[in-house]
Amino acid sequence: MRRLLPHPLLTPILTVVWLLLNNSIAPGQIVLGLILGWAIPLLSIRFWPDKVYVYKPLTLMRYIIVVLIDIVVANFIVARRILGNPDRLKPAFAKLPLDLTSDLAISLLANSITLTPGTLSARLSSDRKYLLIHALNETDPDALIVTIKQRYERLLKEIFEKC
Amino acid sequence: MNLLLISLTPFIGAIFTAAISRLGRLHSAWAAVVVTSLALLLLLPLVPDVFAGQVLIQRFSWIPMAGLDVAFRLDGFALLFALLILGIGLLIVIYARYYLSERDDMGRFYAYLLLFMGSMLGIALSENIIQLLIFWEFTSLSSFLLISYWQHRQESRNGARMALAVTGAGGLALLGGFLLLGEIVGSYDLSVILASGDIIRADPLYRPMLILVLLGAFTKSAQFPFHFWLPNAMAAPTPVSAYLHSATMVKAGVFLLARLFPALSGTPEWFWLVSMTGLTTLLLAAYIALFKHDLKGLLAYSTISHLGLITLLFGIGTPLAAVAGVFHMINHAIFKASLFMAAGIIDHETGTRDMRRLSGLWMFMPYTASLAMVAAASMAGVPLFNGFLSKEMFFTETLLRTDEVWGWLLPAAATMAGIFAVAYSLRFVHNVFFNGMPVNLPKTPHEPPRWMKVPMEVLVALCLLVGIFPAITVEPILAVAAASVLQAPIPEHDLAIWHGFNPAVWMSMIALIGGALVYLNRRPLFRLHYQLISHLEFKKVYNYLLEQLFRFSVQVTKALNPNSLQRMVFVFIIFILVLGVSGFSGGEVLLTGHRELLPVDGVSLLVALVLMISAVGTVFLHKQRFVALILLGAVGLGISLIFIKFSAPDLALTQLSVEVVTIVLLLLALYFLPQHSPTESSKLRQYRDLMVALAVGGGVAVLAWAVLTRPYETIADYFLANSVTGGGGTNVVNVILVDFRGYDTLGEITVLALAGLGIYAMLDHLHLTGTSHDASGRFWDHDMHPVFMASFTRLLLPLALLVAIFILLRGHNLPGGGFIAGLITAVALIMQYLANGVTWTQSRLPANIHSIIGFGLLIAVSTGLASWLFDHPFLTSTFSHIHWPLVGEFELASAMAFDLGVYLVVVGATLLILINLGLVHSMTLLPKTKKHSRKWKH
Amino acid sequence: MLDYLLSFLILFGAIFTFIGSLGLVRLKDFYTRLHGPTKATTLGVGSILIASAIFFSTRGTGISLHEILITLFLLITAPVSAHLLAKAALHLELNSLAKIPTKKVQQEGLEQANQTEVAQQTTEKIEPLTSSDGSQDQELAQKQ
Amino acid sequence: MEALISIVLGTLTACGVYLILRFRTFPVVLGLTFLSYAANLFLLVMGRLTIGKPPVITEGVTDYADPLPQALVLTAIVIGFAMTAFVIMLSLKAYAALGNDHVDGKHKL
Amino acid sequence: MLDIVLPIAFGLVAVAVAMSFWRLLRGPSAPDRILALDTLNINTIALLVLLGIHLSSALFFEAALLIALMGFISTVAFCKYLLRGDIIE
Amino acid sequence: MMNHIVIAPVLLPLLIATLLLLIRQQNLSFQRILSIASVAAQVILAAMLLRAVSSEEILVYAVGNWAAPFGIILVADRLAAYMLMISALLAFCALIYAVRKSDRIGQHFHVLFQLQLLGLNGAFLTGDLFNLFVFFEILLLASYSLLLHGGGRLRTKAGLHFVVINLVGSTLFLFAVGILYGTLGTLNMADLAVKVAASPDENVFLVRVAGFLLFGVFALKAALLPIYTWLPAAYAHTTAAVAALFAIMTKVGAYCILRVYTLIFGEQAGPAANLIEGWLLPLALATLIVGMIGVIASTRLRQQAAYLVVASIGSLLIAFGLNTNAGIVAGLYYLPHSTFAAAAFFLLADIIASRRGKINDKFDLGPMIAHKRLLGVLFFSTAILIVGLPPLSGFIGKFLILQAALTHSMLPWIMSIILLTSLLGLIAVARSGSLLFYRAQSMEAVSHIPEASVTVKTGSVTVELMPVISLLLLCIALVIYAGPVTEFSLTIADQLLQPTIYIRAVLGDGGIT
Ligand code: NA
Ligand code: NA
Repeated sequence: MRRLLPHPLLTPILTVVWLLLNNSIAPGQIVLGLILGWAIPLLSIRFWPDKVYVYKPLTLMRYIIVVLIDIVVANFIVARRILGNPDRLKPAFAKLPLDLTSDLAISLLANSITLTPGTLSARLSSDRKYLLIHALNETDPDALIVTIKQRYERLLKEIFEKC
Repeated sequence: MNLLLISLTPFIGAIFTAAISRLGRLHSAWAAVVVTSLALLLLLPLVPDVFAGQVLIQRFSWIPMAGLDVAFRLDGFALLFALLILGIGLLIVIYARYYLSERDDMGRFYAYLLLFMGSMLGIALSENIIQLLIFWEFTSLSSFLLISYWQHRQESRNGARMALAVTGAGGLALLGGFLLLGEIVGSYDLSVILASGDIIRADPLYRPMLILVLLGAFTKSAQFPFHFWLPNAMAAPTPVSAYLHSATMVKAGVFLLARLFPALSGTPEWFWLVSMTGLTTLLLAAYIALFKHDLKGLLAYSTISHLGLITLLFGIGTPLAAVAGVFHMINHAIFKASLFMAAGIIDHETGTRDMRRLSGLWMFMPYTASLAMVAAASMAGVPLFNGFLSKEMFFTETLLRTDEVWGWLLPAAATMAGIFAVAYSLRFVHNVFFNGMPVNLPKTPHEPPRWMKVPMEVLVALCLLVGIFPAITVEPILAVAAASVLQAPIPEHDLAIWHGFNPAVWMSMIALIGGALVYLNRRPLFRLHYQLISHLEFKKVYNYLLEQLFRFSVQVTKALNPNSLQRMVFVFIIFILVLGVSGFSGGEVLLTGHRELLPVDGVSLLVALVLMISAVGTVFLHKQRFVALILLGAVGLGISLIFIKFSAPDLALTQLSVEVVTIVLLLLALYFLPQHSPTESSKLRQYRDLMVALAVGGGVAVLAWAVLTRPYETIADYFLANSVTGGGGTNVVNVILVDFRGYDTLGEITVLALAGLGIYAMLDHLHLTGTSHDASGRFWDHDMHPVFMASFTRLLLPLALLVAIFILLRGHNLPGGGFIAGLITAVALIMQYLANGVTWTQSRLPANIHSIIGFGLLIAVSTGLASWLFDHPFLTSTFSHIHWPLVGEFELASAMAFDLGVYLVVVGATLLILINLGLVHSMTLLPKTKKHSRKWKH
Repeated sequence: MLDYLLSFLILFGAIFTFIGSLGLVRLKDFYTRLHGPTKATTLGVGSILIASAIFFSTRGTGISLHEILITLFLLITAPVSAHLLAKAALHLELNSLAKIPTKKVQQEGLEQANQTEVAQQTTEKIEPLTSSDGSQDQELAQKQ
Repeated sequence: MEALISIVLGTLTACGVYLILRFRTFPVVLGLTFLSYAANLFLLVMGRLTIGKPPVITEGVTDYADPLPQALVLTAIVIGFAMTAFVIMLSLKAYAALGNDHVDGKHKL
Repeated sequence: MLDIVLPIAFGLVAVAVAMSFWRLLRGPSAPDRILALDTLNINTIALLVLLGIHLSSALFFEAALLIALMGFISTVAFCKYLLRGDIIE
Repeated sequence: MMNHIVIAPVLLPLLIATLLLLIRQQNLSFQRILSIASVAAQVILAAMLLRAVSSEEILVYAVGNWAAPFGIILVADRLAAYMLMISALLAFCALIYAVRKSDRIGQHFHVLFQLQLLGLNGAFLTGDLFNLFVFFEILLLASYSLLLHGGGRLRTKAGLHFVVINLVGSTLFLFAVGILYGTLGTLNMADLAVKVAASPDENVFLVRVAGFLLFGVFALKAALLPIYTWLPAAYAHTTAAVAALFAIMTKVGAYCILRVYTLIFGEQAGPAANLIEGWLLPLALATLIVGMIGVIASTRLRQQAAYLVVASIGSLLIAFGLNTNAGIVAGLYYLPHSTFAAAAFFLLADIIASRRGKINDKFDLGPMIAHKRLLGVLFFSTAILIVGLPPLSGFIGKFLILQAALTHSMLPWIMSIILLTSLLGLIAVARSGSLLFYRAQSMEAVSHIPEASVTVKTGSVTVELMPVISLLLLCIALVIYAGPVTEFSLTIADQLLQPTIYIRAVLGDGGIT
């Protein structure tokens, strides 16, 4: 099975992307999309060393929506900061101890942090236990850490890691 | 009649002789005898015809349009010369067999000698003057080989090269002269030329032609001031000197004067140039000959002097003088050859040629001495010997112009030369054979072997026979020879020993007595000579000039080609500028055309400014290489935007992809290269470069403006009209690429493939060691492959591949195509390299990238070749719309297969380049290959 | 109505694109500047892309959703770029308004690996920045 | 617009020319890249400036940009890329072989 | 409405381009310039999409997509160079 | 019936190169056989083409079945066929030599070699100016790689210079093509010829500028003064087989000059007629002079050979620069001669150098060369050949050039320069020959020179010499068949000087206005 369909999740994603690319849901394109969605993972199987498991797909959806909303909010906050007096900014670094272990989960967390309000994941410690975060305007880094762990990390752990 | 065969015999014989020498060294001597005799035998049957007054001509067509035929001619003069060449040649061949020592390579010697003989024969027998010139130059070459026969001796090598240079130069001048002569006459045939004397003399080209021809003749015949090579050629083995430097080769010059006498003579130019050169040479050489201590040196200068005499005779230009000239050629050949043989015997038997050491040889070799004395007497012009006869004719001819103001000069000079001739002949005889005992000779001399003397005996006998019985011995051949030289009946003349007491006899007597007196008083003369004149050596001048030539050449070459790229580029750019500017001349220059212009919008202005400022910024910051690269990225982006703005989406896509790969490659290179450029150019230099750059940039701007502002007609409408119907695609650019001009594209992917393969080949075995820290000394970050990057780029790979396929498939109808798709694929893989490194990525790619390129090319070519099956030209495309249930209608075009080939080559080539660069560094991870460590100090 | 929606989206996007770049000009250190573009431009360009999708989908030639791909793509890549830039900046020890916590990390006596990393960095920092001196470079290279 | 493009072309060329006259391989490579940009752009605009009319045959549209220069430039870009890649690698090879990155292998400083 | 908004949008994005470019020139650090170039890329995408709407042409989509892809890769490559020197080790 | 033979010289090397690429893992001897067979087949193809064009007028092949001026047209006229033959023969000899050793010292030699031929053949056959650019790039990139084949310090440096200057040249080519297209709206050379002749006054200067810029490109390829300086180092430092093959490279530039400035900017080009008259001849004369001065100044045999190539380009372009029937004939005779002679000289230099230990081809006192006699004879013959002494083809070529110049107004200059440089060449070559062969010492005598005391090659020389002898035989054939060769050259010249024949063949009667 794995040899024939190495990434069951990737095939539909690629098919959808194909249809998006072509701006078409013609039957021909769907067939072609499915073929490509099947063939490309097969061809690039060697570039995927480990399999990705999604334990809770619904939580993933929730997570995505949360992040998207945060992005919009973040933009307004950042915009205000930029338009405001730059001298009043109080940027800070904060260290986030990680509970996540999988590469993908950590990467997604880092991504989300960067995409959302005034924060930026700057460095991952080489043992992958700490994430250094830069905040645009943060007086209380500890509170920030707590928020992130609550809002994102918990969800990601549920989605990607068997508890 | 086969003159070709006669001429070729020695050449074929030379090869035969060289080959046979493997069987034994003496075999080649006999072979040479056989060859020479064979040529003589072939010639003899023709003699009666010639004596009957016929001119035999044999002609083969060669290069008709250039007027070059292989054409041979046998008339009296040619016959005389041929007989001399072969006759004396035969004697020399025999003589040399005994002269050469055990160590000498006889095969080589005889091969060269026969080569020379053939060349000389060719000169004598040529009807076509260009053919004559070919043989002429060949005599120079074969004489080079003969003079340098003893290669280990420096004087041989130098003498040979000098002879080659001087006679070669003459040959080249002669080529020029003959070309002009041919141009004047309209033919290179001697027969025509000899009949066109009046036309030639009247032509405006006569003067340059004459000078060039005479240069040829004078250099070959060692006339002043080109005489100096001949004494230096004496480094050759003596048989060679006897043959080349007395009897034959040096005669080629005077032969030419005689041959062209009817065509060229009879003008003041001829008279003054030829006679004055001859006179100077005659006198000067006779004088120098007296003071030479080297036996062969004396003979060499004597030869020069006698050649001057012959030249003078032809310069005087009367028919009788010409007859005398021909006669003296014969006589000189005979006595001088025998004298050289004598010198050779002496050298051979005593081991030296220095007359200060040679004395009293009469006691050791009386027989040889007697022979030599006869020949010397002939040289001195003593009555009863052949030399006397022609010399007396000469004296007679010098007296023709005594009624003119300077008319007495000629006989006086002739007599003076005669005095010196007698003196040096006396010296030769007295100094060598008498005058006390020899000094410190390397060998004890004795008579030479029998057959070494025979050739000399024959020649000396001829001296006497001709001298005493001229009418029956030499008159017949002289008559036909002179007649063909003059191209007219020969004038009344009488070859007798005694003509009564005429002025010539008095001149001879003065010469004989004067010569004896000079010789007797030689000591003060020698002293005077060595104090005043001896340092005036032409050889030194020649060597000095040669040295200056080499020095000058080295300087010029160094100055012109200093191995500097900037110089090269600078010169090229200036050249282009000059060319470009000169294009503006010669016609109306209308810089601004009549086309309606487009307005500038703000965004375009902004993009243009960004682009230009980035470009200028790159130049300003080029020493900070990394920053320059970032700015280059902005330039690339700007270019892409311009492409988009001006309706070229395909180009924008290509540019964007190419830009990234280029930047990746530059970054890779920058890692190994220094991070900064040092300041090396002076302010002045920078200013100069700036000016040049502005000039070129301005030129480009002006040209662009001129073109952009004028309307034009183009073939483009055809492509727009036929793209869909003929090429089956709506993206005209792509249809042009894969169909209308698919052949270009085939070439283009070949270029890309070549780049991949070339880089692969170039980087083979190249090892570069990277740095452990950056330019400011900071160690590199430890995190080789940041996790986020790795995980996301992995996700991006299938997406990018999908996009690539999308671009590939739609290319025919919408912007895209094989190139862009290939580059996107390559970039997607580069992303993997960036995120995961070479080793990781490499192990996941197909092992043989070369085959990907190969397959790509194969697919592209096969697509093109498939059209042959339908009897269409290469790359003829076809397409059709296929209806497939469920999927619907879609198009299949052969061009798409072609595009697939393109795609594969692009992917393959790009990867091959990267992989190699990756390997260059990864090699260094292995400790054993860590040979070339990076040099730090710059 | 559609016209208003489009106009709003376009204007909104343009303003955010503008603000993102404004951050580049106004903010005082690299780390704060990094916040502007990565966020503002994603939303800015995102809005414009959505506007484009709506614009082309409502022109009767079929739906046009491929703009979503670009948005998606930017959402994936922008944080990676930002992360790498921040990492590079930290590596180069660019001046920061906020305290760079390397020393703090040291004081807290964190895990061994991290400590050595930091230690390494400080030793490097001590080395004077005289890379032109060849001998010293060679020494460094050997040490490495 | 024509004048603007002409100035852009002139600037790119001038930058390229200045850089190829430098002493080190790296700026020379940059200069060649600039020249290549200039040549490509020049070739493109020889089909005259046309805004918003890509040569993709569309129903109802009759006016297109000249497609031929575009095809030529595409070829030229790819060839230029191949050449640039080659010269970059060659500069590395020269650096390894000559011991420094001076274009003439000189050891100046 | 769109006719009024589009020029304003073009203007705003153009100023954004100018500001990003200013940072690109100004630096002062290499990451600043890389960031500026990255922003310039994203501004360009906005510009292209606006142009697409302005000209009612879908032909700019691929270019925008490619700028996103290529811009990302060049940013990554530049950063990797600063971090590691050898970008594909 | 299609005459696919016109495109065969392009497709064959490309297919063979592809095949070689695909069988890369196979053993070398198989690759060699394939490569040699390909070149042999190219000789045959060239012969067939030569035969075809001597009877028929001009063969035209429309690639992709698109008519001129829209598609790309291959044109096999007499000149093209002649050039194909010369390059195929040369390539055969060079390849045979390479097969001995130098194809092993680097990667992909045979692929690159075939692609080099592809580039050459394509350039000779194309009738499209932009396609000429493409094939220029192919042959250049192949030549870059071949030049660098094997590596080494000086070779790499020379290669860098060669590559950079040629890249500048390629850019220039694009600019020139651009101006022509922008002004005339076409790329087909026949069509360009028609349009140049008909261009309105106000456009003439643009056409002229483009024509001059193209001349700059071709002058660079041909190594004409003032941009010959890339050649000496490049040719002197590459492997012998490659240098031998490169003897044809400069001729590509000469070919293009001949083609473009007779067809597009020739007598019938109206306001741009005889565009480079007044440029070519003086530059060629100057090239001959500096080339020969370089020959004198050379300190190594291979360097001397390289400068002889420069000088020969001077002579060749003097002939073409005369811009007459006779001049072109002379040039066309001189062209194969100088190509073969230079190749033979390079190969021989390599053979001699390999027998002189570390002294190599330096003009220094060296050890006695093994097979001195045979090598000496060959050196002597090659030297005569290349310096232009009778009776070999060099002399005939020079003679024809001088003869053609007789009616030219610059005759005094031409004649004195050709004759004087011949003398310089003679002096220089005599000096080197004397030094290499005559001054050579026995091993004992040079034992004190450390460089000479290294073991030198003494093994059999016959196989190695086969290509050299073949090249010399080709030159001798040029002497013997000088009549037919010049006759054929005359028909080439006739064809070139009447561009309407070419134009009609490509564009049909419609092309003639
Ligand atoms: Na004596
Ligand atoms: Na077709």
